[in-house]
Amino acid sequence: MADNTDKSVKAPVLDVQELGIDFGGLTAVNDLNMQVYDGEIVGLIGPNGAGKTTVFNLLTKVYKPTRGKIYFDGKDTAGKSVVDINKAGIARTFQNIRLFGNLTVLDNVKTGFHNVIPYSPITAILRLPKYFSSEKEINEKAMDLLKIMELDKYADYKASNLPYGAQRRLEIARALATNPKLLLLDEPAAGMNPQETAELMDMIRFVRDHFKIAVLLIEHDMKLVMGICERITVLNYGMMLAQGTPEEIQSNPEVIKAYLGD
Amino acid sequence: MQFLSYLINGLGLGSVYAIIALGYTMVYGIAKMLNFAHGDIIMVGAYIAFFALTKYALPFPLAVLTAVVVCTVLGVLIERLAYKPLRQAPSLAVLITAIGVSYFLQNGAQILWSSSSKVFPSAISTGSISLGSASVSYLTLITIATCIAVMICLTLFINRTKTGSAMRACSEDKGASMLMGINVNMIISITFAIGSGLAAIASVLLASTYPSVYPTMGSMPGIKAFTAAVFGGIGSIPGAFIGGLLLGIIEIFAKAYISTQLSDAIVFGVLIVILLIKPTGLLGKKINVKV
Amino acid sequence: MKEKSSIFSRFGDKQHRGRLMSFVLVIIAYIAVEVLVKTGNLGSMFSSLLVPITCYVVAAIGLNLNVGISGELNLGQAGFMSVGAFCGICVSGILAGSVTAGIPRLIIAIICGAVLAAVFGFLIGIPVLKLQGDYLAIVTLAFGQIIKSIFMNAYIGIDTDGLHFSFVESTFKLQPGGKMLLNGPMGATGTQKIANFTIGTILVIVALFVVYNLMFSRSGRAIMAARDNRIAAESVGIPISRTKMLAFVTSAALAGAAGALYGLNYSTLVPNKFDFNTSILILVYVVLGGLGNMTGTIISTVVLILLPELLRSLQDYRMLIYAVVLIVIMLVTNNEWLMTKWKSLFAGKAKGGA
Amino acid sequence: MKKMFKTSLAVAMSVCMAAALTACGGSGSASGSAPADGAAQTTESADAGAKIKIGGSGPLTGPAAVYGQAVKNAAEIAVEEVNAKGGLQFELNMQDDAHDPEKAVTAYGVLKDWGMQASLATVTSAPGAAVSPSYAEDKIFAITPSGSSTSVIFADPDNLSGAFGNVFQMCFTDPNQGTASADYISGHADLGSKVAIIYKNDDNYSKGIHDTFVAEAAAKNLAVVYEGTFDDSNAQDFTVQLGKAQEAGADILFLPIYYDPASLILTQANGMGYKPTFFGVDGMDGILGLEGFDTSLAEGVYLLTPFSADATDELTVNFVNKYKEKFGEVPNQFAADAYDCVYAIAQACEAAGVTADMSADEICAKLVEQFTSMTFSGLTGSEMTWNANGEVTKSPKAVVIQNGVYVGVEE
Repeated sequence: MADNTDKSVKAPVLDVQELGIDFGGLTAVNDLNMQVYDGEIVGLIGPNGAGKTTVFNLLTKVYKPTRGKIYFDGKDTAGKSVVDINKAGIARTFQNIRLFGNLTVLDNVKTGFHNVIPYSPITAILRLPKYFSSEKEINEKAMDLLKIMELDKYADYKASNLPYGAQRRLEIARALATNPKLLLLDEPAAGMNPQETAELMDMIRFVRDHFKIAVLLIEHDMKLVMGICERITVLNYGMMLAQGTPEEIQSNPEVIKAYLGD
Repeated sequence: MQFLSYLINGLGLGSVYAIIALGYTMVYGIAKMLNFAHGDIIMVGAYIAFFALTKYALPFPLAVLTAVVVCTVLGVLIERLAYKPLRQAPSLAVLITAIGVSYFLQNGAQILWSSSSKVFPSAISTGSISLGSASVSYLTLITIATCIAVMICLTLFINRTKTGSAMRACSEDKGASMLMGINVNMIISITFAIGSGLAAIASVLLASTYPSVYPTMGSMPGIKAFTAAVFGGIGSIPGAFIGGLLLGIIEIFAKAYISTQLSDAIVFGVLIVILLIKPTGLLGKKINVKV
Repeated sequence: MKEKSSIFSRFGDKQHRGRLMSFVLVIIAYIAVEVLVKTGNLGSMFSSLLVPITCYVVAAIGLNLNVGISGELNLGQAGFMSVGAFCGICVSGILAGSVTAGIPRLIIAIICGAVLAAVFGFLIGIPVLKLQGDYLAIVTLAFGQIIKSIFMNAYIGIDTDGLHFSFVESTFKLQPGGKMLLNGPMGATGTQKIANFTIGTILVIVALFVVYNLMFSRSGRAIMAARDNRIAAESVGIPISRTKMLAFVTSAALAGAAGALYGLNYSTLVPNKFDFNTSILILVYVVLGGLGNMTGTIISTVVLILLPELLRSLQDYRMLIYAVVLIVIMLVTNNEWLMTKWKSLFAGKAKGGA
Repeated sequence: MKKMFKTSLAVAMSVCMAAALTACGGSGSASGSAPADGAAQTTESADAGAKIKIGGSGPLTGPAAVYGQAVKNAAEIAVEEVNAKGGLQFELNMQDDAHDPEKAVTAYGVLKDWGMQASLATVTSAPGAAVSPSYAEDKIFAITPSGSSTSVIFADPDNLSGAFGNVFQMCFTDPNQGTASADYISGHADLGSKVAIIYKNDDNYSKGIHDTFVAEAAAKNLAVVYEGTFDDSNAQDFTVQLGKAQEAGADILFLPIYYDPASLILTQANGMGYKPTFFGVDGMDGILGLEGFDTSLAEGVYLLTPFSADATDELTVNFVNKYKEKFGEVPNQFAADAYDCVYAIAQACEAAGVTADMSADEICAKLVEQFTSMTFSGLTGSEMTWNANGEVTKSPKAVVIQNGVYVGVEE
């Protein structure tokens, strides 16, 4: 692993050790080891059904792992809930877009600030001064995020009315609002045209630099993966097939075999 | 031993609930709607059977047949007129419509047949047999037997016939069934027809056991049967059967051994406990959401 | 895409306009009614409906928070009303000696009713909110029935020795001059009628205030997020059960307040009043008014309460007609073809006007 | 979705408007002002000046409709008869209250808007308790045919004090029935010695009689061995209650309930082979008239009732025949009480010289004076009198059902 040498001084943000999960008798993910360091963009690729989304679900505690450990920020995440893990600093998007369809675009992003800028329901009902100051802050920050994702012109529209590409970007904006250290993107470019994909790549890089976060992404669009990922992990049948820089992966015969089949 | 007679009476009451619950659960399984008017179809069935037996002096089997035919037609008619136009509407809209239909049937019956109750003739034998010191009426035994027979027929129909498998397909995935060439509207109509036919059979049993026929007679058994269906896992046919029987037994036992005042609270309390242990009822399918 | 975006509704603006509209509506309605009353133009029938209408409106607004905003079907709202009602009646009965003025006593009773209903809501919410969909609905129905059973078996009396309480059987004997506040299935009788329309209207405004302030806040967004997409809501750190609980408890509290007002508007109240049918009735108001639409809820509640009264001339047929109207409204409003026609009619007019 | 409901409102509104318009249109009032809607029967408004307006409310729809309909039907017959005699003229307006206190208060409003001058109050007790204070406050005379609870005539029913004064009862108050029944049973040892009671515990009427029966039974050393209840949500299966009563060795079963559930109890007891002496109260009357009921099951049932449809006196025969002819059913207790109410009002009006142009207030004062001093004979008793609280004094007759008819039991 090429990068390990220069990163070894720093502890990884995410450290996955021998992770595995079985559904009934079926092993979906097995013996997965993976690290993500601060400020890195890491790709997670593999053929359909390789278990990529399952890994995301394990990382965000939607599923409880059968084996292995996940350390985030140096702490074991065992026993944490989905909500805890988000509070700890992992945010995600979904392969099948999961927006709050009946809320406005702006409100979708605002939900992300739930634990970042909290105030009590009593404050809200009585409209105490804290409500106004908090809401002002939430509003400003949410608008900033919308601007970054180029969604500000849609702010007042119902989320479900957005075009597809905009919905994917909105999911990213919402995830960013939770102030994460690690952002998990599940096929962010799915359904986008080449031009939109190119814009998305710039956005992901900008987000990484601007918010100083790590990004782990699942993507089938190899142009995007090879274009922005510093390191790539390849999964096949729930097992890690290869790990390395884009160049290494592209020339790895195992990977080529897995993608093209025998 | 009173215990035995309570048990058998509980099974008898439970059998009536079970047959009604079968109608609820079938409709829910396929049309995904809570048909609150189901109890009122039972009421209509009881009136039809009553008039067939008294006014037209039909023999008992023929009276039952008349009730079944009328209820089946009524069920399909309601489905076509009130529910079918709402196939794409939110489920709550359908629920409210069903409530409207329920009001309609109750008030229609009051206008047509007056609000005073009528006593259902005891066409089924009124005798009883004694088991030790307990005595059990033939009627109770017939009710239980009918319920088991209906349950077996229904299970065979669902599992062995082409229409039955189409029904199962519809309950799994309506969209896919349509693509497979199944006439979903037809299947839903058939479901309503069977459910309403069952309601007619239930109505005769209900009215024979508790021979009082009046416009709102269906609403309370309807709610109880709905509870029974949820008990067993709504959408599941064996679930409705078991749920119905259990509900009947619990109700009778609660009355017999705890308090007649609190029997309702106990029945619903047990329901809550069961749902907390098994959130989709006794035999309900677990809902899996793919992330 | 750019050109198309103009047809998107400015959804956010619309929500805020809706909020303003409902307050304006309530205040205009109040002024109109007061004018009619003062000029003697409002008949006894309509006068007698004023307070119950405000009660049902408040309960329906509460239920809409639960069903529309939080997305959980609740078939037991009447149960919370009854908690509030009997609590309010008892509180008013106990305070009858010490707080003689009607209005303060009414307000205390309403607050107590709301608080006790909220406590019930919390206790019931713990098991209920573990479930989902129709199973959740049936458990709320079950709790509604259980609450009814509890009140049907509760005996509370007050006399010179203080409060007496018993369950299932009335085991105590009151001193002469004592009063049964709650007499099992016979409920409360001889209640002092201290409710009035002004307090009712204020309660409606308070209910709107609470629900809207909650809706347009962090908590409200969380509640709606949990409704629209449970998984995504959790992924942004929203604790689902606590969020749903907030809506459930607030809804129960509003129903409790409404119940207290209702209970103190009649000289008698029986536990049977708050049965499954009443829960369904309130649900009908909510669904017809529009899920999440408070203005709609207010209008539909008023319309559906007045409708059977206006149909009185039809005698025995009135409930039949009511049922038909209910079905027809549901069919018409859910018919896309008719609705497009309807809308185009209005769109055309709007264009002509501009 | 949101938009859909917006429009749904518009539709709802327009429907309601239309309904309101038809209601107004029917009454022919051009103003269309609110109060006009309430007045349902304005067809006779042309000569309304000559008629005394008698209001009343009862459950005309819903589960309790049978009682309200009976009262309405019988009252109509009585009003027709009174009017046919010439002289005093009545106009009747029965409103639906669906056995709900809330609706009863609204119905009261409708009647008040209509200009009611005297009233049959309400058919059932709980709604009665809700409107009686209004009758007292507005000084409108009311006599309820069947609202038997003490809460209908007393503002403070717990202490039987604070009588409204202008609300009267044609039926017994519940305590009277309970006491009378217990007295009768304890005085007739041949009926049985161990009493079981099955009562409807969500019903004022049934619960009220039960409570006083139990109290009186204790005073008379009458052994109550079992008490079972039922309510609206389980009013069909009585096997448990009957089984328990049988187990407790009860040889007399007291049923302070209406005849509908009673018919089920008789049927189920028969099915179980349990044959105690059944003892009912006035609500049991009507059981023989139930369409399709096997009257042999009611053989030997005792009941305390002031009215029996099978009586052979001219008044009863005339009334029963007319009722059957007009409505196709045998009249029950409620009908008889309602019929008597109208006649009692007529008698009092004639005696006091009440005319249709008097205000409700005036009529009330006159009628109260009459009712507390007059005696009245009707279907449900002869020589009835009322005290200042509004309670009636009449003697319930104990009857036993033999060969499908009531037979009076002497002594």
